[in-house]
Amino acid sequence: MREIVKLGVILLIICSIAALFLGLTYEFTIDQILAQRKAINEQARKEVLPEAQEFKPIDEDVLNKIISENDTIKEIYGGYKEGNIIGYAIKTAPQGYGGPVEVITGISKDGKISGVRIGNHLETPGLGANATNPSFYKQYHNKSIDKKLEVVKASPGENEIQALSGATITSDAVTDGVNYSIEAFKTITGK
Amino acid sequence: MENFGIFAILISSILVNNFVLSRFLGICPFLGVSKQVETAFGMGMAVTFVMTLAGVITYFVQKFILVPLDIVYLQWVAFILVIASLVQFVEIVLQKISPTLYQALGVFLPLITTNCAVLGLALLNIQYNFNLVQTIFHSIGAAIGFSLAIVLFAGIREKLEIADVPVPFKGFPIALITASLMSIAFLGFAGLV
Amino acid sequence: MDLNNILLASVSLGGMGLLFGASLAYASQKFAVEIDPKALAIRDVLPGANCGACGFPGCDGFANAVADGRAPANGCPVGGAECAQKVAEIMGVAVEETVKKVARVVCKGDNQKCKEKFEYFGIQDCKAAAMIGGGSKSCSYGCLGLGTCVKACQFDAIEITDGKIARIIPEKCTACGKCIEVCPKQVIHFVPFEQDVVVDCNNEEFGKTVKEKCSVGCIGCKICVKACPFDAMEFSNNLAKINYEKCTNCMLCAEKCPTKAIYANFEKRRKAEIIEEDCVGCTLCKKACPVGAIEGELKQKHKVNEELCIGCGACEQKCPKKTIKMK
Amino acid sequence: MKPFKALINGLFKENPVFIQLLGMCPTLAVTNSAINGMGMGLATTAVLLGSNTVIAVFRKFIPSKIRIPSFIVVIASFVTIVGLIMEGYFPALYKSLGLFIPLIVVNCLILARAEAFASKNRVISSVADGLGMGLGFTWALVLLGAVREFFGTGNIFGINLLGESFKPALIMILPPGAFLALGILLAIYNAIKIKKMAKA
Repeated sequence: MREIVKLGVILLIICSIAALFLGLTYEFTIDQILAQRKAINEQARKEVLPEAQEFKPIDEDVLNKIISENDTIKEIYGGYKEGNIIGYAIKTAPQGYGGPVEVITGISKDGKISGVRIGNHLETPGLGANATNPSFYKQYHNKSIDKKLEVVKASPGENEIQALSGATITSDAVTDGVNYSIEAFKTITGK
Repeated sequence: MENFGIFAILISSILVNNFVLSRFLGICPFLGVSKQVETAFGMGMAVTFVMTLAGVITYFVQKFILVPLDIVYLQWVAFILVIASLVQFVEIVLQKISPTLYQALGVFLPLITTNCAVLGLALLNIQYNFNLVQTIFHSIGAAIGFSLAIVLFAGIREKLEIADVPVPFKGFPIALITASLMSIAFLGFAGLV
Repeated sequence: MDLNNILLASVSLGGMGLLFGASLAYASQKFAVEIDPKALAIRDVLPGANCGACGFPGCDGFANAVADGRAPANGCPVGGAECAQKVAEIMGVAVEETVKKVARVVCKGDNQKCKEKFEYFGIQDCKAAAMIGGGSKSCSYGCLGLGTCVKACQFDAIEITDGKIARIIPEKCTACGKCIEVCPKQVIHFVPFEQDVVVDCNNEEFGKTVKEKCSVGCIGCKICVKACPFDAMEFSNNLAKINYEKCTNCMLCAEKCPTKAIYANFEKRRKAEIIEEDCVGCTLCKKACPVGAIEGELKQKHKVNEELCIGCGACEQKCPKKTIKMK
Repeated sequence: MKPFKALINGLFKENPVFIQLLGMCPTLAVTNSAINGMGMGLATTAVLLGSNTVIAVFRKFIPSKIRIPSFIVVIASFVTIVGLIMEGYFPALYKSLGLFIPLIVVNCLILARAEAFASKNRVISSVADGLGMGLGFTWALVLLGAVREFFGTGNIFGINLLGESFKPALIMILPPGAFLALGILLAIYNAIKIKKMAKA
């Protein structure tokens, strides 16, 4: 019986000391970590909607209504400059080749795509992962939101995107993401 | 992954992202224990037994201890404590209940504690925030994937013993190259699910 | 820095630690399997070569077997006498003395003495060579000298002489029997360590056929069988074989053998010596001596003729006064 | 074992990756670029140093029955500390190493060193051994990372060496490339060793 207690207590001591140390480090680093996480999200939104100074999420029920229609939509933030809204940053997660691909689309009030960024993804390095190169996502800039965007193999026209070589599934996924954002944008602004 | 059905989870964990050949989890026992097919099979069974148990227990630890008490940063320590104690517990019980099975698996059990696949599985279950049923099937699938890879690999390595391999390649180098060929084969499953 | 979060953490993890530590200790007690302490003690004493010569799967298998009484204390040939002694002490059982054995290649037909049937350029391995018409040697019973036994021997006690014949170094041999298993010709047999007279031939053919093949082969003439005063020489299918219990290393057979097939280490031949004071002249030793090497009359001191004496020890056993010493 | 000897031992003679083949999971998974390799190597070294020290200090008090759980708790807490710091101050590296930071806990190398060395030797030599093994692990990972990155994308540490003409072999960044690269590196390592043995 004594053996059981002895071993139990030793392990208790070791674990609680370990937990104490972890707690302390956690306290020191937690605010830094939260700031980092916020910064990453914030930074993506800033890139897609450059003019906006600060972002506020749109009200709950509108967001839930949109998500209920299309569950690839994840977040929608309104971009404000000197108090009034100048556009929206919409995060979607369409299904790519290796898994969900986070696509953040910025659409300005005057109905133009102000920027597109790719967030976390599991695409194959060297193929799908090339979607994160500016040469690909810059194509969406200043495209109008009147017509749906199409993916073409070569010589893209007005509303067409040049597909990534060897990664058509990823290119389609990103384009779907942008199209969903456009629809969401239209439902919010009632265009 | 979280809205996958059971069948999809099984296929994905056995074939598509096989724990050994594409996620690189559990390579140490994969290289160390795969000299003969029976030992590899023994290792596979031991790992299946422990992984399934570990998957379920860590699910409950996460759900009822870590999250409610908001100490999620203790996740890694708690999980590995569970796994290490579980393995040692299984070893003691097995030694008493069936010495023959212990004789066959016994030597692999301590190896499993340091097996990245078990902790990797527990963490992936949380990352994909599976519910209980999905967790169980993901654990079983991952373990079967591991066993499948290690048994196939052992079969090939037995043939390798009698092939005349250039001297510097003897032993692990040729084994690694074989593993890379197998990994290419498993790449073929990518995008299946 | 809310302290209670940290306290909560250490309490919960500590609790889990306590739970697991206690359950592990409880399990190890409840499910304790008594490993026989004797088996562990025996295991440390064994040489640990896991060679399997004792017939059990490695030293652990043998140690457990001895602990359960399924195996004799001296079952480990590699460990030899002193290991058997230690094991016996652990088991608290008396160990009967075993004669130390060593393996020996019973063949003298190297490439000068034994003709070759053909030039062999195949794989340098006796098993492979033996498959091709029984090997390159004309005598199909002889040692091919390609070193399979050398590779099999863990204690590197076997070497290939320049006459392309395997030779086992008695001092290094631990009688584990691995070479005997691998030799395709079964030309390696166990021989007591002290034995100085061995029939170094494995050929079971007769007379002329042996002569054509090998100049030092046993032609089955049975001269040695007749010559042996202690009838220690057994004879079966044209091949003489010494019965090592009866043999007294008198080396008579080696002298008589026409083809010198019997190896005898003549320097080590013993000589009888009668200590003058105690001899009462009872002439028992003179009658017992097979070669009549003892002179002396009744009631006089007897003397041993050194040249004739073959060191067989027969007189030493017969002498009532125990005054004869072998030197 | 004298501390300095333990240090050199870890770096070359008993290099954890090339000789002992320990810590294979992170070695293969994370070395698709030299920077990742270095990041993982240094993180592992930090944890190795910490755990070897603590285990060497407390080796007398830990009963052998619960030896493995207590070692693992110590290692896991060091890994968590490193993980928290890394997530806070090196987010880019943290994202690229991803799942493999917690897997330092079950990295066979650390538990092996803890069990084989730290629980039997004094603190100073344990620290030296931890440092030696850690640095040995790091340079092996950086080498493997560089090789894979070079063939896979044509650049090392992100600097493009071969310009546009070079069509990179994508396979080298994918899982099969990892096995292949390590297999060939091991073969080269063996060949050098054999040549050195033949000369000596």
